[in-house]
Amino acid sequence: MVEILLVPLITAFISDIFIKNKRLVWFLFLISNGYILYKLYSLYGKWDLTYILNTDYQIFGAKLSLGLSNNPLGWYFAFFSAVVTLVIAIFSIGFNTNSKGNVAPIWMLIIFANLGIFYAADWITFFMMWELMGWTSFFAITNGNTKALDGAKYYLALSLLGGSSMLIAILLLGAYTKTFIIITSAYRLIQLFNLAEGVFTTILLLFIMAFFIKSAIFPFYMWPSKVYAVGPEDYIAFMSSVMIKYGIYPMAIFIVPVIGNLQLPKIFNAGNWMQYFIGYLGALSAVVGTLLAMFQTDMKKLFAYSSVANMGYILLGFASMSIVGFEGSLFHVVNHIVLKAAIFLSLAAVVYRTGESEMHKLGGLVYKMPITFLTFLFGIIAAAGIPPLNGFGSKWMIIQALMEKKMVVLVISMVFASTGAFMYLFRALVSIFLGQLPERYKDVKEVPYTMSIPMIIMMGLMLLIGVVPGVVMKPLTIALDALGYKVDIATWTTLSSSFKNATIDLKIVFYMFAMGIVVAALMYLFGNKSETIPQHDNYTAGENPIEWGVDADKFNYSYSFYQPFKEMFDPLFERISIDRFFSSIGKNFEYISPTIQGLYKRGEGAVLLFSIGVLLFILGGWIL
Amino acid sequence: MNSIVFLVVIPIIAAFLSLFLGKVNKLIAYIVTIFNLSFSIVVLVSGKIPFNVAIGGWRAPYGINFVVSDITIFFLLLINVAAVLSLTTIKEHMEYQFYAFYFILLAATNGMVLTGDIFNFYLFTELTTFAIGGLVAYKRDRLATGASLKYLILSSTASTFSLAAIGLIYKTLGTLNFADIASKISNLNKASLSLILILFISSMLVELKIFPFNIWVVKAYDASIPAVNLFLHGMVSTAGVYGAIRILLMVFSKNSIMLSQSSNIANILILLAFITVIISEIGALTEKNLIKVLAFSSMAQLGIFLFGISLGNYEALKGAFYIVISNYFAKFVMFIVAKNYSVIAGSRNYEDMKGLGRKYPGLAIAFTISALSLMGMPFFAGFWGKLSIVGNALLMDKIAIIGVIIILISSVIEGVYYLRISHTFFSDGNIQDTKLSRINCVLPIILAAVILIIGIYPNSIENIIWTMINEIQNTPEKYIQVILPLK
Amino acid sequence: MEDLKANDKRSYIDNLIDFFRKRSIWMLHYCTGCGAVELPPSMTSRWDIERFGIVPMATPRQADVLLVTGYVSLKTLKRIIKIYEQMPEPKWVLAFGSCTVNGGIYWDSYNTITNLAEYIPVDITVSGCMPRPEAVIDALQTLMEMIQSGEGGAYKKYKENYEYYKKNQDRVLRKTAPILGSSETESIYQEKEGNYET
Amino acid sequence: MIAAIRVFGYSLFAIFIGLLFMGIGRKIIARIQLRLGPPFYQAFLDVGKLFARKSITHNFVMDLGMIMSLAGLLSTMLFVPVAGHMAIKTSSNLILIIYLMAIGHLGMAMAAAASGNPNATIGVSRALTMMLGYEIPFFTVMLGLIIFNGTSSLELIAQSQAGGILNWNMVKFPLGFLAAEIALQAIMGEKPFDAMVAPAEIASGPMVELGGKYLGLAFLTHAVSIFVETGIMVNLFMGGASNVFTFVLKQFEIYLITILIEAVFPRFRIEQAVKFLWTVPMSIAVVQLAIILL
Repeated sequence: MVEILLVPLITAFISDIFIKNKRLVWFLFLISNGYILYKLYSLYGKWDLTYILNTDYQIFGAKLSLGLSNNPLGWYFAFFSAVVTLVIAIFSIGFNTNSKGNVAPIWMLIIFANLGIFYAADWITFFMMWELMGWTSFFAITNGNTKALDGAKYYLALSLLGGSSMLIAILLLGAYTKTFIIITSAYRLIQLFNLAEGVFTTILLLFIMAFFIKSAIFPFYMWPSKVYAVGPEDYIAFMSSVMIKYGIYPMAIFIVPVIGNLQLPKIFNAGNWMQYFIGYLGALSAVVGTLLAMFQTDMKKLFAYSSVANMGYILLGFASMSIVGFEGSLFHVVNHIVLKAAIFLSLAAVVYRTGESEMHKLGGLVYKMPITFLTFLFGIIAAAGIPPLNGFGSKWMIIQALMEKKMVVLVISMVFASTGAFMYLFRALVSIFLGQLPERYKDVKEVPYTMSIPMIIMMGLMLLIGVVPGVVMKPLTIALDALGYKVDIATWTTLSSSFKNATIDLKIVFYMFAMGIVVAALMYLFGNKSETIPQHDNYTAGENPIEWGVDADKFNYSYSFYQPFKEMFDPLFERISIDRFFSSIGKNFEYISPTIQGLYKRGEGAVLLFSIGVLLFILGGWIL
Repeated sequence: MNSIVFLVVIPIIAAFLSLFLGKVNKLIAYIVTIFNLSFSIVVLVSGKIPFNVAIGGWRAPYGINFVVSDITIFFLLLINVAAVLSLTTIKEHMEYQFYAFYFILLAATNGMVLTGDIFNFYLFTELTTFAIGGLVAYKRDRLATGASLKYLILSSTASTFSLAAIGLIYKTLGTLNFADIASKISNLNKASLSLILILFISSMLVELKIFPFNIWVVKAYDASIPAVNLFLHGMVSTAGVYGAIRILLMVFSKNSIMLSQSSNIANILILLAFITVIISEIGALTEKNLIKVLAFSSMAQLGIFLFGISLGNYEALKGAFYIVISNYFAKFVMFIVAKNYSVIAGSRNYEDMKGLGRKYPGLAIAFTISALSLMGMPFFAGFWGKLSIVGNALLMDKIAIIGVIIILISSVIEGVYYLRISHTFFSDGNIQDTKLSRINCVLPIILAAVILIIGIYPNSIENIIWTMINEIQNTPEKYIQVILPLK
Repeated sequence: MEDLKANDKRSYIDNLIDFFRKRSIWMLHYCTGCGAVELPPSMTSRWDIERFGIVPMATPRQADVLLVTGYVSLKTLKRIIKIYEQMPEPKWVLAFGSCTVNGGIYWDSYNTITNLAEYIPVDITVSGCMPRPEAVIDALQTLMEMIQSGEGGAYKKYKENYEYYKKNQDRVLRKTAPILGSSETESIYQEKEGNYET
Repeated sequence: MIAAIRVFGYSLFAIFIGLLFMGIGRKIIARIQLRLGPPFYQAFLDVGKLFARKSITHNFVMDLGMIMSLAGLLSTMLFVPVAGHMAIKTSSNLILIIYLMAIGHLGMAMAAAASGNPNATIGVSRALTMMLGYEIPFFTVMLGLIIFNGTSSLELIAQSQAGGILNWNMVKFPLGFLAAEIALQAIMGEKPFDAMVAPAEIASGPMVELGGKYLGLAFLTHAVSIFVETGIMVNLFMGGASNVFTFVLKQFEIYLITILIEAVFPRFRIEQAVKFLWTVPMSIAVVQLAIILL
């Protein structure tokens, strides 16, 4: 089992040495990912595998031992991450042929950290991998790009803050429960609730803060938009699909069981305050993420906020604390991994060909890049949660669970977010792919095969999971079963909730949709034949725009797409800005900094300060 | 093992001789330093530790004595290794003043570590001050002279306090020997103990770079040549750390009970520690001069060290040792990298060093590894220190917990500015071809590898640290009995 | 229009389609002149042309019949031609009043055309200056009859005699090249014009 | 095979009913405006004409989008129980229906935007904004009914109202019905919520470039959507029906209310519409939900 960790580590070192040879490095990257996937596949079912490394390092009076274990939920996360990572790896080979930097070695380190997180048996190992991921992704984002620094700095600061808060939480947990093993500590933490509620709450909140930062949940939702806008696109595909889930895994394996097992009074017969705390933060991220996504002009920023909203859905599922919601959330994790990777791969393809990520400067690319368009279309259909593709099942389960628990505000915000999702997703589709093709992109071609094949694979995956959710749900139910949750083993194509008569068969949905297509196509064929006319031949009240020196792409209505709607929210967003709050903290530190430097530069002040210091020191010594 | 005195005597003789030797000085410096280093290694290997050497046959507590215990030999090694490593960065010709001061510094720092007598300790501290004053001013420009003067004023004020404290000790306890003081300290009333401690500590904090006694640091680092930076970091700071451990934890601790329970001095120290940390990290945040950044950061690291030893917990103390070791190696790497890069870029501003990481990746990677170690990132030496200190501070009272939070926040700031620098190294830029000395390129990589090894495999150093802590824990048996065997 | 009469046998399907076309005339009233004022009364409750399935439409893509409601200046003509070309087949043109036949009171204006039929094929011309709603309805009903009998095929004429129309159009439209806009627009317009045939 | 025939039959039936309603609706509006109005079968004539017409497409996405739009609504329609009958017996989950309906909107929007006309895109932008406006109150009302009945199956909700008019949710939850009616006005895109079409302003919005069979397909889509939306309302509030005829009659009642409102109102601006939907029907729906919950 250790080899799945060793392989990426060794690959990272080897590719560091051969960094100049791009083809070799990316090939190694692909091989290594393939091996990891194969190895993970063979690990399925062997849930009692463990690996323990004893050290002499002493903490809290006991020798520290670091451990890895093949736990079913970790496997579930790791496996599906590995599948998508492999596809992205294939894409990267084509994508990176002309790029300047080379993220492969550092990316491999991140994959090492990734697997380490999912396989960690104890919190120290978990923390080590967690922090490793933090700084490695800083380097992967910046990748020598000076413009990327601001966003990456913001991410790094938040990431380190999260790491620090987690360190405190882990050490408090270790001090109070006398164990670092994740599973054991969860049980002991529940017992701690009755003994020391304050400590319990502190530990939980600190953990939650760390996880929320990594998964960009509400108060910390700003970093994806800053980071995704500047990072290398293929790595961003990985980051937005796989990496943002790291906060969700420990939530699922630790926070949810702990909160679920507490005996807390219920509010409104629905849930206890901790459920609501998580739920409302989830709802806020879903709603705020959705609203902000609508008003972006950069497509990568738009999908960054979309990721925030999706993390919100997952949290909402957790907040329901019911098995259906839990299952739905974990299902949504995989769905989001797949669909976000697909969307970002197609965006990467667009950027690869056009070098542009501002949506209003693009348009009409569908005529030049049909496969990319189709991938993107599949991606947004899935992201909007429309049935024949994969986003629907998990959203459906989460909504069912919330309705069943009568968490009405949460479920309404979920519906708000997923309807709003439709708005921003469609806006991206229109602005990037539809409408008039700008003159400067007349020569754009479809991406090469190395890049289009991964996209086709992603489309296949989305459709497969959408129609046969069993490919994800079967391992998930087995994983949950192994963790001690009682779940019904689902069939390959049905999803069920505990409501009355609430079993949907996605196979039938697919058939019905297919028949709908057939009927509609018949109607279409029934009509008189049609004629294709040039794209710019539009009804313009008789005016001929070309005559006035107006390019066709000026016809694209894509800048401030939802302006009237945005104006409704402007007062709110102008007054309240979490981003401003966090940035101002950093700004204030930078503002004080020169003052302090001045202190160390001048001489006369120094002596004065020194004497004052001594005086205070002496006085303090006597008085304290 | 009476020959241990050579560690101090030979450099002093060399200092005298250097006035006449001119160009041979460089060679002599190497010979003497390597002698010191190998002698320390021989002592370590001989297996006779701990032992006590009475100078001139006058037995303690009446005479001056040199003590070699586990802690001593450890710090002796650190200081002498630092001396050797620092010498390797000197390429150009140095005048005799430099070498004279260097030999005195070597003698003084070795003496500080070896001595078993508080007055002797004071003398060696003064000697260090004097040597550093000279070394910082070596460049003889306005900045260097100013920095040197600033340092001298602060240190001499501090030594006044120190002298007063020694006087008080002699007045109250009638002895100057460490071991003797340690065994008699319980006779002292609380007020006198507090006064003595305050006076003594305030003098030591200058060397330890703790706010507000660290006003000299940044200017001194900025004004001096790279080798002197390394002396300041590797020899003076290490000796200061040794002094703090010896005096706070072994001499002035009642019945081997740790500091925090014995007096409220500990609370002040914790307070000062975290003020130091936050102030120096914020100061470094927008600093563009790489050397100044490193100076600020070394203040912060020593702040964390002080925080660790003031907590009064052996595991936190262990963490403090890890911090010292991590900082020791990491700063070496960083100063050498900074030196090399500033030579190539022709400026100390790190923004002018764009692209150097792509041209000389080894150095930049070593720098990054050191930075990560200082940030306390896992898989690097600093992590184990941070883990211990934070973990045990959380078990303490409120002030320690506030301290933890502040230290963690400042480690975030540290991360931001260090990784920004690393990022700048790796970004695109125009570089002229410059030849670097090979040893300066290889050395940082080796040291970074050491950091990595400690970080991945803490067993390698854990036992050594525990031996030292054991000594502190059992001061009466392990230290006092060695020196005053009759009792 | 005699020659446009259907000479081949009309199948049931064609009859049915023509019935549909007849009973669902969607018009684009291009309000060029004073005749536009007569359309609101004919659509509202007094005359209510919707009872024949006739409704106004917003764009040429949806419309079957183009109403040119009065005199046509050169500038307007250009737009009318463009809109006419954008309408999918089958399409018909109704010209209102004498202005569209002989220029009416603008007969000697330097800036208006005198006979619309020179530029686009007109199916029916409504008499009057201006025509009352009754006349409009009458014209539309005539159009319906023409559709049912397969006569209303002036749009085919436009295709067949495109050179003729084009020549006439170019003759007058030269005067309307925009002064603003880029210097190359003229040539672009010339090049792309061919694309606007539908 | 039988399933396929049933699906085809259901589709034709829905289209037929929808077109019929459209024609009757036009007649009613005409009568309200003291006009004679077109015959009740006018919509069939229009569709027939449109399909016979030569049509214009800008690119393949338009074709794809129009087919997708009709297919989406047809497949949604198959999940709405018509007097307890369905083309293929499966659970008629409300959430599924809501999400499936979106595919129709997506297809329509895609076809409109692919034409490259800014008016179309503006119309789409408004339509999607409006969608966010009406989904929230409508879903809130549905949520109340789902929680009350303990099921999200449309069929079960319809069945639970069996046995007389007093059992209808319309009577039991009048506030909810009111809110849903207002939202339905927006769902159907009728006045005062027709800012997305606005013929005089943005030249009929999404439909600006559609002509011939594309417009015909859009007509069919609209017809099916009328069928689906009124069908959902009938099942939710009027207890479904025992036979198809009653069902259609009830559907017509719902459509009649919509048409009557449509006939007399001017148009909201888009942000006014959204604000209105989020305040008036939403607060009514929330009151209803609170009553159900407490």
